[in-house]
Amino acid sequence: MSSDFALVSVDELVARIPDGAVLAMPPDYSLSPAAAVRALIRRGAARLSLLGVPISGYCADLLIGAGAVGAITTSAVSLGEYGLAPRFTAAVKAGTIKVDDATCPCVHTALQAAEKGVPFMPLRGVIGSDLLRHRPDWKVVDNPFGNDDPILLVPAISPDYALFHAPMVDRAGNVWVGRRREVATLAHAARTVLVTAERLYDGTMLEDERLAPGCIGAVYINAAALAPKGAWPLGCLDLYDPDEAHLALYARAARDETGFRGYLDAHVLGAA
Amino acid sequence: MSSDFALVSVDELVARIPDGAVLAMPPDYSLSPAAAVRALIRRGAARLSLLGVPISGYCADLLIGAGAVGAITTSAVSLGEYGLAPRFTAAVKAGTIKVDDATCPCVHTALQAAEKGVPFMPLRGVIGSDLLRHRPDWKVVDNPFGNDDPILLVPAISPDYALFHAPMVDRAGNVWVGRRREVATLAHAARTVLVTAERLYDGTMLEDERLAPGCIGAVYINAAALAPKGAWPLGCLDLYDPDEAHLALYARAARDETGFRGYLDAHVLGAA
Amino acid sequence: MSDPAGQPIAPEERLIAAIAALIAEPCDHPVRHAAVGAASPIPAAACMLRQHEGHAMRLSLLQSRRANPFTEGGRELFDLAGQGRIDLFFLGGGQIDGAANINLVGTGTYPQVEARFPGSFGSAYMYFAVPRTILFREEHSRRVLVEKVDFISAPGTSPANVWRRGTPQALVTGRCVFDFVASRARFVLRSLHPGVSAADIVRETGFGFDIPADVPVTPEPTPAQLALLRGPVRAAMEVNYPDFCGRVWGRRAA
Amino acid sequence: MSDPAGQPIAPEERLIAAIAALIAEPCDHPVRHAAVGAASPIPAAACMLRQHEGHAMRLSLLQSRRANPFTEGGRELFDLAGQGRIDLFFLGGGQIDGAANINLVGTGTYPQVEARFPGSFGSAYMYFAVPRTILFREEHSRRVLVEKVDFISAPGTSPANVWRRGTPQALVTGRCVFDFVASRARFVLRSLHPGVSAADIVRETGFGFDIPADVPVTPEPTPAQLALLRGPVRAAMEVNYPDFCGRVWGRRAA
Repeated sequence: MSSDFALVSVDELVARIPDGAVLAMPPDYSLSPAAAVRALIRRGAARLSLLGVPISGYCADLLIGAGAVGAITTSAVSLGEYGLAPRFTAAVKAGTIKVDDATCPCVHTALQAAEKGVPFMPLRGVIGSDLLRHRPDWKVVDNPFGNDDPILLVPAISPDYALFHAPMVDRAGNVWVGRRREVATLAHAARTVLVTAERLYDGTMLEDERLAPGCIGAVYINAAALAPKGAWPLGCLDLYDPDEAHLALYARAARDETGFRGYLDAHVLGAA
Repeated sequence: MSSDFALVSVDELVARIPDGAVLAMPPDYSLSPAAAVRALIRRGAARLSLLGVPISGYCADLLIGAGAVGAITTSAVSLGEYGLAPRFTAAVKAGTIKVDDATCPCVHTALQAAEKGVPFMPLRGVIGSDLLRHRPDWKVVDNPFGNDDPILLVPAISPDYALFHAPMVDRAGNVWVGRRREVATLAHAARTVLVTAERLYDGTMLEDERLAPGCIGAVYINAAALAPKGAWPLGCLDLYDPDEAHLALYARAARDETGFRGYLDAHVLGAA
Repeated sequence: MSDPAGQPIAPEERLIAAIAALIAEPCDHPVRHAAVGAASPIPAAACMLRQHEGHAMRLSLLQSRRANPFTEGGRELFDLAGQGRIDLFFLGGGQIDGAANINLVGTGTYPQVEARFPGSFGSAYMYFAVPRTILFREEHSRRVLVEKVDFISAPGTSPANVWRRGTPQALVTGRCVFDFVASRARFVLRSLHPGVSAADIVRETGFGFDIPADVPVTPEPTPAQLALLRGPVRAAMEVNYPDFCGRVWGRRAA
Repeated sequence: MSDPAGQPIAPEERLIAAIAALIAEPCDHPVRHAAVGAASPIPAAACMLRQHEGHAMRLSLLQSRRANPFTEGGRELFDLAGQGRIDLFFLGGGQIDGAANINLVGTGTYPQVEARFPGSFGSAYMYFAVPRTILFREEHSRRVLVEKVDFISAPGTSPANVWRRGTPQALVTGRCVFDFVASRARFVLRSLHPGVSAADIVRETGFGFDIPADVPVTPEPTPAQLALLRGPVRAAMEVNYPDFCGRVWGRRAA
């Protein structure tokens, strides 16, 4: 059995993501790749187009604040209980990033369309939302199975890169993500899939009927890097909870540019 | 927390399926509900419309031979390595059942459309197949995102009943099906979901991050019955393999009506 | 557990009871399954209160850290709603207007917004797919309750030919409860929280609405409800909303 | 393991080698990932042989009982193909015609069929989504290889505006190998299995096809290939195809 899968370092992993790429990431509550994002910032990534699957949080705010982002397509950017995403909000005000506003099920649907290899997929709702006025890529057609029944068609999205954190990877490149199947759909839809993992599983996860249901098969995975606590300061399933004190610290520090720079120096650029 | 979920006997389970219902079942290699099918035959079910998800095998052939089936929508009916499905083949020749021929991804797509609550979903391929000439419910439209690019639209299917066998159910009604996610899609799409299970799991499976990814949540499950070896003579994941001798015996016996009646008497009507 | 009697009623407890009363209201769409977002402790508590009052109803807490009901990832909530398996949802808004349009994107002329909110989340879909939506926003001011939202994340009503399972049922704020009359796309004052006058509401509300001749005071939670809230509901809330529980009901003794 | 030398070449081994040669053939679509059905031991062995000959290629055995590569259920194979992640698939047919149309449904006038076959399975999709399809049917007779199939489960070619990633590459039977020329929708005799003449093929084939001036004999498996087949390939095949292994290579000593 052969495969292009490679186990690399976190820095090698993010070196595969070129400036200007479309980079899709899950939200703060779902296997967020914080360690890889710090490495991306350290390597000076620029002009990334982020895709929030389906929303964005700490990782996106960090990249935006670091000047790595030119555009973002997402259904929301928020630090959740820690409030607005301060660097996103500042960048929108300053006009330094382009925002394509979406709504969560449109993002899921667009990725499902890519997963299925179809050019579009229909979705109920959305008609009458101003989102539609600003998304010329979305179309409303008359339901061919209905009668005077307008319905939204969302075009497929195949992100250049998917980046997320997972509890386990095995040497064949199978990745265990548990019930967070949105990263599986993302992996199926993306052209290149890069993963950080808490630990290496010694064996082949697909041979275990109990582990297989939570896996993404190696056929979709291009490279992985081991990164213990790689979601920190965000949580990782039942392995560890979010670091609430740190996230609160970030939310405070990032309120202004100076505070954000201080945060970057202390927690991103200084860390290996 | 409340729920309509009920743990019942296999006979009570199948008593919920009225004559004439649209009944969807997975194929022989995926959690096939053989014990429930035997109970359906014992209760004298009639005029069922079967849906193969996406193909059909031993269970469908048994129901057809027993005279319980008026119509079948499926991508194939086969006993796999044991050859043609003999009672299906005979019924088609005799003109006693209506067959709506499909192709596997059309069935999956139609169930995904119902899962998503949309009236249709597109699918590549199929154009030029004679399947299309005999399925007036399928439509070919010009891809609104393309240019002179015909594409198939498949209407959603919400079967009246989904029936399958699972390794585990818990008291809340969560059902573990492992990597056989086609039965999850089926459960999401169906109006009523009935399950037989090898055993009762003592606890709440959704609280276990290792078990949750293989579960169908209780919100979709209407009733379950415990049925150890409930897939027999078919296999059930890694719990037991198909009973090859018995399936070969069935394939031989069912070649003619007399042999089939003898099989029914010995293995279905006689068994409790 | 200490005896809850004698403790003053917290404003949050009033809001919880008000929402519970809306859930209990007879309707073409009885609530068999409610979904509540991670940042919505008051709606979550209202649903739990109904359950403890004997309402046979399933509650799905989104992004619940423990026993999360979803096993298909982020799309499952939207798929469930699309299947018609969710009867009640809660939405808020940076702006809410008199036609129940909600704005979660920002003020000013999009995309050159003045204040940027997080974004529309799933609102543009859930508002259509779920038969009943209760709008909830504690801040009751002309800043939030505007005549016309600057950006429609999700419309309050739709033309007759547009697929839609339901409409907003009501709007609960820190000062009052409005019913929403979908046929007229207009709010009607339903009840005033204790100490609030109709004139206060007119002054603090940016949109026009109807005021019936006799507007009652929003009912206080009953002693039985308070006992449930401070007992089993609080216990169930601790897992996902520890901060809220501490703020409303005090920190637990270790 | 006993020394394989000296054992006669089995007909199945010839077919495996013939298919392996087709897989190895240079093409716009190199084979990085092949999918093989449960009932196709000969194509599966051909893929494994290529792997052991050093061809860097993934092989997904459908409905494999152990280490099944799919974790999204039955749709994943079709989704994978839709994504362009499968390069090679194998199809057969109750009938195959000269334009590479295949019939898996039945003979006669549908739906009043004379002989009913199992059904189309995924053929009507996979034939379009996968860049290379090798048709394989051991029975080479006018019953199977017909001028025009009675029912097109999946068409061999499509109009230029119909989305299609590829076309059939070849047809391997128990008597010969045909190449398929998609631009002319016609088969060309590529090689004759040992002992078979072009006249035999004309007599036993229901469709017209081109016969080049010089048709070679299908190459025999090399000694190196036989050693691989009877050693590591057989060992890998035992899990999913024990009956086939026993028939072709003899039952294993216990």
